[in-house]
Amino acid sequence: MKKLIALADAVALIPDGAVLMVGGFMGVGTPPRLIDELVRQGKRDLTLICNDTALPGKGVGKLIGAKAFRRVIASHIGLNPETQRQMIAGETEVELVPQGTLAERVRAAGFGLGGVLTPTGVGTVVEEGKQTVEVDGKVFLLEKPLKADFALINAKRADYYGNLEYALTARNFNPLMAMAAETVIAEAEDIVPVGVIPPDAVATPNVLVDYIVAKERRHG
Amino acid sequence: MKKLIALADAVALIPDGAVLMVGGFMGVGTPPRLIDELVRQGKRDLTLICNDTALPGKGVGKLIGAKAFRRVIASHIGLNPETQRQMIAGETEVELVPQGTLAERVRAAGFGLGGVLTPTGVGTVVEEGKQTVEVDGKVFLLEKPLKADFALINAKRADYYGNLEYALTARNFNPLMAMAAETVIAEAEDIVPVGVIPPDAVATPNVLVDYIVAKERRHG
Amino acid sequence: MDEKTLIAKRVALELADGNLVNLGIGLPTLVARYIPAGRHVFFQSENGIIGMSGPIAGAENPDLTDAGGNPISALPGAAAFDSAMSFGLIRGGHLDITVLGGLQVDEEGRLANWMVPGKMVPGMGGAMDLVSGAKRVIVAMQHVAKGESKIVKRCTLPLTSVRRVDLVVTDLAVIEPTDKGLVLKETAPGVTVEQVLASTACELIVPADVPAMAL
Amino acid sequence: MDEKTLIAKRVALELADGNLVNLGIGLPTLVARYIPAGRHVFFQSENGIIGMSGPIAGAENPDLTDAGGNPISALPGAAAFDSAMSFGLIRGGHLDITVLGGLQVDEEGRLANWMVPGKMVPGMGGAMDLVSGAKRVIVAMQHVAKGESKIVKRCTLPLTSVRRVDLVVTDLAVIEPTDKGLVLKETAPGVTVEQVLASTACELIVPADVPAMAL
Repeated sequence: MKKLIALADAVALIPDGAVLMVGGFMGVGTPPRLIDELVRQGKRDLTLICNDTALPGKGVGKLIGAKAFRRVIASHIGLNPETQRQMIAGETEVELVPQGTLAERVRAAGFGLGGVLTPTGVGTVVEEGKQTVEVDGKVFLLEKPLKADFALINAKRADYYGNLEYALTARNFNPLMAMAAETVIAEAEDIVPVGVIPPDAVATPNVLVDYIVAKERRHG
Repeated sequence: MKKLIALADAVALIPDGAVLMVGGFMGVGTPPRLIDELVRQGKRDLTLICNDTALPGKGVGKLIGAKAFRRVIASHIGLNPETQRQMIAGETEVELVPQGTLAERVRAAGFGLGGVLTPTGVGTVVEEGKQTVEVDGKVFLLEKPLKADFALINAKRADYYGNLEYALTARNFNPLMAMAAETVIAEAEDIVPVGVIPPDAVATPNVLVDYIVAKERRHG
Repeated sequence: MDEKTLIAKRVALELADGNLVNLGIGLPTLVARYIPAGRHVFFQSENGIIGMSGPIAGAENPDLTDAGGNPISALPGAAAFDSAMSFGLIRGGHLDITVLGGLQVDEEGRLANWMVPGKMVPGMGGAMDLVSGAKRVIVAMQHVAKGESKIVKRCTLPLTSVRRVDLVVTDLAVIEPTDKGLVLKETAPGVTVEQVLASTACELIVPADVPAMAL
Repeated sequence: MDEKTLIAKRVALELADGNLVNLGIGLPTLVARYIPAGRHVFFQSENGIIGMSGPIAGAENPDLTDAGGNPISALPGAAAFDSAMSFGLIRGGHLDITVLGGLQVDEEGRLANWMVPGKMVPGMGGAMDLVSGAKRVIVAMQHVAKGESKIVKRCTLPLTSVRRVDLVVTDLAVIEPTDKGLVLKETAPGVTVEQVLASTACELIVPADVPAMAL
């Protein structure tokens, strides 16, 4: 198991045009070094699946500013005027998804379910073009699973196997996305020996994680 | 918030004929005192929703032995010959559900979803009488949500608000069931002051728990 | 007392002991300041916590924020969880009350609060799930904006949900949507029934006795 | 070497470094004993853990058990989770290999292993999810039981899944179900192709070269 990878090498795995899930909620719980390196390597035509587009200069907002995305799937873009500008100018395609539906669609992909039957959005513009399913007289939208080529995950702690532990509201979409992508790259504040994270604190088991971004060497 | 309740009073809330979810897997993670008290109070005609019926004399196996159930919904009854005998004799109605489907059906009820779209069981006897839904050319069974009148939950630790923490494989169905019942009664190995369980270790937030069974007074 | 304080104080009276409550951004967040003494209310932030409280200066934690990304603190007994669980609590009917701002509420009690076509489109965030799933939905908003009533015969803006909201609290009145229509339950201090009717763009059912808000 | 050991040893060779593996009860549990040196395999127990290992005498923990309720231990790096997550790992295609016992496998590679109508009905437990969801399904079973071949033209017992299994390892042979039919890949030491064919109740595709199992 050779999961530790240098930051630049990890990001080099991601080709232009890839579909990315990025954990985080208004930038909180978004892997900061992976984002900066994506900007540095000048990735283009990516699809972003993320709760929101944060603020300009924060979290995935940096990638919005760098015009890295062809398409964005998110529940909220209201605090990033640049996303709205790109959407209105037709530079970036934006699909808005109710937040609870977004979470379940990502989960459905990761958990091998055919879709999500939710009451959210029934009778609203969100219903347009979607199949509805009646269960015991009640109507639900069938929302399809969302998967990605890569998930970029932010953890509080990782061990060398790749077990991940999250902290407080930085958890958000991270454990769901770590189930729903072909390749999972995790960045952690701290990397600890195997066995340090108690089994009950592991929210993402190591078998889901393909790469852990190595810490930078500190000089001086 | 007066959540602490005496064992006998907690069980007295449960009428004959009620639908019960009971956490646990082969008796591990099943609340022992609640089970013993249900037997002592001689409950009848209950419906059980549980992963399995454990072994005779263990976990919900004690209630099987006491003939407390009119109906059992479980994934496995193979290690309790008495359940099988009651089923074959027509004394107890048994619905067998694939284990992953059972987990998702309970979760769907607790999470406000209309059902579960699963590939499990397609083309087998499990499909009989069920709606199928095609999503992007693939067929899934629509499995309906499962809810209960009461959930009997076993936790490692509870605080006085009702926050619950679980341990290792005693977790299993407990956090799912705590979402899916009208009334949630929890039994914990230890009851600790509010604030002792760290926020990230709380798997069942207090707002889901209606009653915590008080500890017995020790004499001598 | 300014209009926002009035609305927040009136909404706060609806929060019962032990309730799980989610407050939307803007005006609804003010509600937390006016919880009646002796009531213990649990506030959820949909980014993944129950038991949030205001930030503690000097003890901000980058991993502990509200849905706007601003620092908060966690009270003893707080619980943190992922986004699926957060919305399971909301959609599954475990959230006792959501308080949300509104752009329009119509005669059927339906809320529009997430977009104005042709203008900036922020996205619905959690609003659609909150309105579809909470046990009680309370709309907290100004009664009139830019000379136009926000209580209308039929929403012209896109709906947030087809679910009927449970209570509308404005700077002029408390209105309860029912299957018979919108019922005027209370007026703001110093506001007459006639003033409310004149500021409302659809019919209101007016009971014989309409008390003033008891704040 | 007895038949069960033979089967377990051969199956063990299929487990690659880093794999997540779920072993069914009975014969499949023996596989864990024969993992080739240098391969680190992660074992899942569907009651909610990855990283299980055998029990440590005197250190049994009532909250740490396998799917049969028997004591186990947790290796460093283990992870515990609830039943929805456990089956999310299985159904979502994150489980590299499941090894299951079998009652019948048919020409289309379909497995029946959960009930015998008219006899005791144990329930399917996790078997249907495991066969539907695992990346690779390996069936480990005796080739013949009570004089009847367990490899048949069409399963007469209720199917566990319509999904074609990936490999069948018996005391006589290794068989790979393909879209053309069942291919005989290997024979057990000392067993001839003819003996395998005579013990099989349906056609097998026999390549020119059928090596003996390299154990």
